[in-house]
Amino acid sequence: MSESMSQQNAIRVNALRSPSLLIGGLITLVFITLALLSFVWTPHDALSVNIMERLKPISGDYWLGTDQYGRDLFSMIMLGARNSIAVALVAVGIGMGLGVPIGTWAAARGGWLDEALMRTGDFIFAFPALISAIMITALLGPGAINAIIAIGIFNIPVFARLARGAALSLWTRDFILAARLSGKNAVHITWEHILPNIANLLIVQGTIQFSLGILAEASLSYVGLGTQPPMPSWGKMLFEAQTMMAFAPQLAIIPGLAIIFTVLGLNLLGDGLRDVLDPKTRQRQDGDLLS
Amino acid sequence: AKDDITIGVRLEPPHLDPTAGAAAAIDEIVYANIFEGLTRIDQTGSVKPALAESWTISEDGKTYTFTLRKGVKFHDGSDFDASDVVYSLDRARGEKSVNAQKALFEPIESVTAKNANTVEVKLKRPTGNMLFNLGWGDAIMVDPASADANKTNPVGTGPFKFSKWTKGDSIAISRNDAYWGDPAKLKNATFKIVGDATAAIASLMAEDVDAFPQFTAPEMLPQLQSDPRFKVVIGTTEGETILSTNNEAEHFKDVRVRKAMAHAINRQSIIDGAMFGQGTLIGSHFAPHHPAYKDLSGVYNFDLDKAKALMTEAGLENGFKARLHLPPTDYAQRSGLIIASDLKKIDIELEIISVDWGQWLKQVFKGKDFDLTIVSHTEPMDIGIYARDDYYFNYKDANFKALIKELNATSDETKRNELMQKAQEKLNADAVNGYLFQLAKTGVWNAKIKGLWANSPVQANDLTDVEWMD
Amino acid sequence: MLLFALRRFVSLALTLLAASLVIFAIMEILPGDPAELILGINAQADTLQALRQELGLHLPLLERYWNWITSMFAGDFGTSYTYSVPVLDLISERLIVSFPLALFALTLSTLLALPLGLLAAAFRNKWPDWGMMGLTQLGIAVPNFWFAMLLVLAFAVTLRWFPSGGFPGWEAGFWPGMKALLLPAIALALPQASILARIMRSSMLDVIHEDYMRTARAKGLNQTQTLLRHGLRNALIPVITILGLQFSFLLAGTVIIENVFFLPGLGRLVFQAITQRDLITVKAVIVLLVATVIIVNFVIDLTYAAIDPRLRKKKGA
Amino acid sequence: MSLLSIRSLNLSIQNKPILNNINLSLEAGKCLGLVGESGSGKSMTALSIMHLLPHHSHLSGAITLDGEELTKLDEKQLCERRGDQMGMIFQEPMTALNPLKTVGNQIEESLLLHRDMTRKEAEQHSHHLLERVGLSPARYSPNRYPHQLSGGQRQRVVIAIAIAMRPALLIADEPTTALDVTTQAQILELLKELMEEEQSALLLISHDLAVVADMADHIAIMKEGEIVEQGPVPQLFDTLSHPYSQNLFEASTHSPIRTKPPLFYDDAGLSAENRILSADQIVRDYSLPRQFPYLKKRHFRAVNHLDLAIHRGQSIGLVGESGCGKSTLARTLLGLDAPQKGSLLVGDHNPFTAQRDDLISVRKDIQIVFQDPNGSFNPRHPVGRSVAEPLHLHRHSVSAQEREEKVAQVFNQVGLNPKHAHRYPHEFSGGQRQRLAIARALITKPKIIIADEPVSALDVSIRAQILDLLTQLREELDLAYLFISHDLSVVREITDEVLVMYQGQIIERGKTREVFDNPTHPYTQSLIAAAPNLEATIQRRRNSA
Ligand SMILES: Nc1ncnc2c1ncn2[C@@H]1O[C@H](COP(=O)(O)OP(=O)(O)OP(=O)(O)O)[C@@H](O)[C@H]1O
Ligand SMILES: Nc1ncnc2c1ncn2[C@@H]1O[C@H](COP(=O)(O)OP(=O)(O)OP(=O)(O)O)[C@@H](O)[C@H]1O
Ligand SMILES: [Mg+2]
Ligand SMILES: [Mg+2]
Ligand code: NI
Repeated sequence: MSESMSQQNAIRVNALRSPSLLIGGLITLVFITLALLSFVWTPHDALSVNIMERLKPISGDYWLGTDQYGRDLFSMIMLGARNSIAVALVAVGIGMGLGVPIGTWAAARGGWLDEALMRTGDFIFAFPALISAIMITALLGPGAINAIIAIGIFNIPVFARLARGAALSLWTRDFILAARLSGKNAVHITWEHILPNIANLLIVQGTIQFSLGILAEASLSYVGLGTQPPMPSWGKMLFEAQTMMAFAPQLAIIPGLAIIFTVLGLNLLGDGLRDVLDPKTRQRQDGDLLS
Repeated sequence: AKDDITIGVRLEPPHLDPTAGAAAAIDEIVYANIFEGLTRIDQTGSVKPALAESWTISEDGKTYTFTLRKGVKFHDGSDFDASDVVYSLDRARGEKSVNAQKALFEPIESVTAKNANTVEVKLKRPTGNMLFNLGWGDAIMVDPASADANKTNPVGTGPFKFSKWTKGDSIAISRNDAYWGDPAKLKNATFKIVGDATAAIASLMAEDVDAFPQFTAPEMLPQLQSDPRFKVVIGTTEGETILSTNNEAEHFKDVRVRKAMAHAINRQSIIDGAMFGQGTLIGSHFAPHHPAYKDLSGVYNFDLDKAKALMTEAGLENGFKARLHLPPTDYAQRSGLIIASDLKKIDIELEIISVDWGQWLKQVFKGKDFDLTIVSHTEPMDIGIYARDDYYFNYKDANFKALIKELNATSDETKRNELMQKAQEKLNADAVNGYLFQLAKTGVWNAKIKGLWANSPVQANDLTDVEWMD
Repeated sequence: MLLFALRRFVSLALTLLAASLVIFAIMEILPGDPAELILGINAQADTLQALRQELGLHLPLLERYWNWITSMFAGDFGTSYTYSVPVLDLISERLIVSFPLALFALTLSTLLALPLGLLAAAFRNKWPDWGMMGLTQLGIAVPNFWFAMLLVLAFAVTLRWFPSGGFPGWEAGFWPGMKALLLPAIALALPQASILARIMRSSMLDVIHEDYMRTARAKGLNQTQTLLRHGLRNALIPVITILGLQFSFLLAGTVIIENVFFLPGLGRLVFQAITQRDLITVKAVIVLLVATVIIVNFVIDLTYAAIDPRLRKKKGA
Repeated sequence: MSLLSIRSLNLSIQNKPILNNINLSLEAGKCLGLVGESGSGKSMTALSIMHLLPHHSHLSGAITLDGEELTKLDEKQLCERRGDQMGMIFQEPMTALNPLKTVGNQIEESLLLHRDMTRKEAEQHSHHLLERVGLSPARYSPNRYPHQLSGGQRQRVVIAIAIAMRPALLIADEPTTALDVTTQAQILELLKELMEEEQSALLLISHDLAVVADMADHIAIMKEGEIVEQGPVPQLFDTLSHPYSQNLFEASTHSPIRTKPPLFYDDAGLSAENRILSADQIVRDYSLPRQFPYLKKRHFRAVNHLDLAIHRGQSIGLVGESGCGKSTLARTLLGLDAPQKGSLLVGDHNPFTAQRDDLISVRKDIQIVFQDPNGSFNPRHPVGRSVAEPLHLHRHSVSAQEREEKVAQVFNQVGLNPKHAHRYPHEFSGGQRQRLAIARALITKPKIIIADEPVSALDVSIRAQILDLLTQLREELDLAYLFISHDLSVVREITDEVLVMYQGQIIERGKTREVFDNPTHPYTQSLIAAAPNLEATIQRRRNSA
């Protein structure tokens, strides 16, 4: 028991040493907390319009001031966090949930199936993502659900490729051969041997896709195809604020910073996870030839 | 002085032939600049002679005789005469016509050329609006030889000639030195397409664009007003911005519900919040600057108690859910947000559905599959739409139809005004739609520019009298 | 080689055909009737019917697809519903904005990213590295439309160094054109450059640990010589892959950036065309974009071969 | 005065001591052999001389080359010395060359760097160098890229680079470990020639005592960063005093003791019912990655029309150079990779067409010990779980408790503590991991074990232990072995019968002794001749001394 404990301890110590993991994790945690908190509490009702109170500066009552409709900006940021995070999370979920099985299946089966699945992935990649998202939302109508679908579809080949590549190299490893010799079938092997060994990669890629998802949702909302009013979304807030840059720059700067911080946090988290989970990069630190 | 100008417009026209499309963007560029009609509508909305020097109307109001201006030439050098008028009007009302306002020409029975400068137009019935209608962009005069190419190379009789269209960016026109009237003061004009409000602000501030006759970011107006470089001109438009209501939808059938909504919506706060104070309260489907206008804006004051009482009366004290379809315009999106918040206070929960114009037309306008929507009806003098059975409001009131029928048969001005006021009252009383505000024409341009229209009775940017002052 | 080109061409055509089918299908189920959009809300039924005939919208589905595909092969992309001009003209007018923009952004990001990545790798764990890593993290996190807004505010509105948007056309001269494209290109290039710089750095770090780098040092080359003569080319291989992938993102990015800067480019064309239901234009543009991505990836394949002899065909080995 | 002298050299990397008080000296024209097991600090000693140490290393002591103190020079001066006065041949010929530059180019580079030469002259000179190392430019164009050369040829290019400036000191770090024995012999011959002609001093690093014994005038034995013993050859071998060096010496020539008599293919006792495995004319092709997508697929034939039968109790060796198809054959025999042609029977069933139940019974009888002990365990599973994995075949009849017991039993059999079953693979040493692999193979009590290079990744002392273990298990359990190796001395010690494989085919088969003493096929002859043999070499050196 003590040995596996020591391995966990090593990871824990490493985690503490990795500033990007700490900072990234902290930022992500803050935004997730804000998003979750918004379900039960926001300082004001983020949806209620109150023209008398519009464009109020930062104050004790309105922590970040109010927007042009008199809505509390801080409450909107909280609600926006919920929407942004939900869209990105579900989109990544779709990508992982479908992409990973497809990728591992392709790797296990090989042959024409592999080829066909991967060509389909390439094919989807050939469509510039945002344009296809615009098409999809034009097709299904704008809205958070459709934004999720649009973003999610593009996550599928990303994860499928990653899972397939990693799984393929694992399939030639001797321990997989040993498992095959033990009479285990492909599903069994994938579950027992492949998935645990590619989990790191997937988690790291997951954080990257997550941050890309937040940006994509912002872009879609920015062109009016994402989250629908009256629900606020960071991208939408940015869009509405930009004509007021000259006299109310905070309306554009605050959601902009929220996006930047969240994406930054997630990227840092991903970087940190990579360092902590991947023993190779840990070693890399000492083996420089140059400098 | 400077003799060229860059004018910002919001939408790029799909093409440049006003007789083959509804898009206001076409008229905004070519009308009165490149193309002219028999009559024209001036800044104040009154009818003035244009290619027709003068006209007479028969007693029964069914025969119009136009005397044409002499020596008028199209930009390609061909002469303008009565045969062009016959061609233009026949083309607009003919079987193969793709004119978006074909209905305007429906009363016409025949068009005949009496001689080279005289045209006689016979009507099926007296139509009081005829002269005004002939001033629309859809009724401009074209030459048979060049008519088919007008979409890409418009040839008209106006003070400006078409010179270049950089698709997606700009359309350039230049002075027609052979113009029959006073020549234009500007040598060149460029209409630059700046769709995005932010981009409009930026281009104005950076002085890349000299004028935005219709500036769509009202929030910036105070800022611009205080900037000595610019002149901000608030005028009127023909755009009644209304909360269109499906009068056959469940709940909205009930006039009490519609009235309750009228009381629950704080329209001043919409003007303040969505339009930053720009706009005029209205109480019916009629433009305030029109002589026949009757101010009914105070009838439904903002009164939540009354609204709730009306809801209770209708048996809906617990409220209900409904959909609000919003087309992709700033005014609709912004007003929608406030209305949704307002109606929530009388427990009407609105689900906001943003649609693009294509979906709006298909689902709302044609399919009539909607509860509420917000749109600005910019056609001038269009109260008659409420008499149309197939119109998307689903307002099928026999009394109102009779009123409009009578109006159409009347050409006497005072009688007409009276009827029109009655029509306004009727719509107001039935609270057919939520009448929010008359869209303001918020023009912003360089303080040195003179001669741009302050109001827009028709969609046009007439540059004939525009000049730079030093 | 001929066989190779032929096969590649066939597969290219097949992919495009599949893409065209998907695009056509999506366009068909898009709600909205182009004829109505053209004629507006007061149009009458017979007028609409006349226009539909004119546009060929009354034909059965398959026939329409067939007509579309065959005429496209003949170089005829149809006539735009809304602009009433040949789609090909429309596209080529836009292409001379979008293509230089994408190229400009790509060049900019490459020129920026490669030296930065190299520098960061060479100074690993020193301040240039930290600085670059921080900046690129930011670069990736900043939404490009927001960055574009800031650029306009700073350089067009306040400083007035560059136009706030729009495109004067190349006939106005090369420099005015470039000036109009600079800010959009920067906004587009920023996230790309950030990603690229990071890839360059990590790829360079991988390469630094290769044995042949030590061999080079053992010959007596100093660090800089080793990096440039032996490291750079090897490090470029993964960078090029990313470059190919980025192209597709760049094209997508232009949609938004062209909107912010009201540039008359392809991205805005397709965006406008979708909302105006100018389906024939939408179809053509998307086919074109997809084709570009596929062709770019093909070019990337060839570039690999140029850089990496291991991928070239063996000659008498 | 000696050419190179190292005095009390200490090295630490990130405060971890790596080298401790190293003292060495080397005369011009002589060869110093540096031996010691993996990780003992041989390469670090060499890199200290070149001053190409990893980041964060701290070096102290004195290194003089030709009277010049290297530790006092700055980087620029060092760059001038490197390649010019001291050249180095690196451990891995496969990766030591830049894949994107032609070999000619890479040789010219150092000429252009140190001499005032035109490109033309450098090119001529590089042609001359290639000629020297046996790669005549007429036959092997200098415009080739490294991937177009074989491992041995690449190593020659690396040598050409190292000797381009006729350095006074040539350091060769394991110049032959990655090469097969015949190529190894050629490279060593080449180095000898160069020393003679140029009067360069050679620092030869290897963990193979036999190689060094053949080449060196002087040997230093390293262990854990220290030199434990050094002296001239052949005298050193008679006076080995340090226990570690004695151990090293013995392990290199270790032979396990067998009690059971050998069992040969022509024994009457071998009948058809004893046959466990038979292959008939099997062919295995690998499809190579396409050079371009959409280009025709290419194939590589790794096993070419091969026949084979194994009976109960036999111990068969399979030898052949690296890459001749041994592992591929093993995988095919196990029924993991389907052969493209030919038929295969395990027991009475063809593993690729058999019913599920039959297949399970077949699998119980045949197990494998993989070539690479690192890769054969899932790093995320405790080793106990991995070792128990073949019991999946018995999952309906073995309870969880029985499983535990069986695991404990095999752990004991291979000499490991059953308490360590919950540890993870990385917590074991290479030798222990190899034992775990054997434990896994034993757990189903198979009739035959295919052992694929079970000792090639291990250093000599651990290798000896594993060989003993395998022999002992065979005695106890009456197992049949197919023992795969390219190391002839190992095969010679523990098998009864041997198959020689060459380019996917078996070219010679016979009783081990007979084949080794009397190879008939020319390839077998060259193989056996080239194989280094420590005792024979020492004998030869003694005679010539
Ligand atoms: N870059 C490095 N950073 C830290 N320690 C290192 C580094 N490289 C090698 N070492 C350590 O230095 C010690 C000596 O390594 P060295 O490479 O000299 O061994 P070697 O005798 O050459 O072994 P082999 O026969 O495997 O090549 C080993 O313990 C190794 O772990
Ligand atoms: N997956 C593969 N794809 C293509 N070629 C392969 C593959 N695996 C092995 N080969 C090739 O097949 C040949 C035989 O390989 P194999 O692993 O059987 O050799 P081996 O005799 O076991 O060598 P070693 O002694 O190095 O283990 C080699 O030339 C190798 O390059
Ligand atoms: Mg070594
Ligand atoms: Mg092998
Ligand atoms: Ni360092």
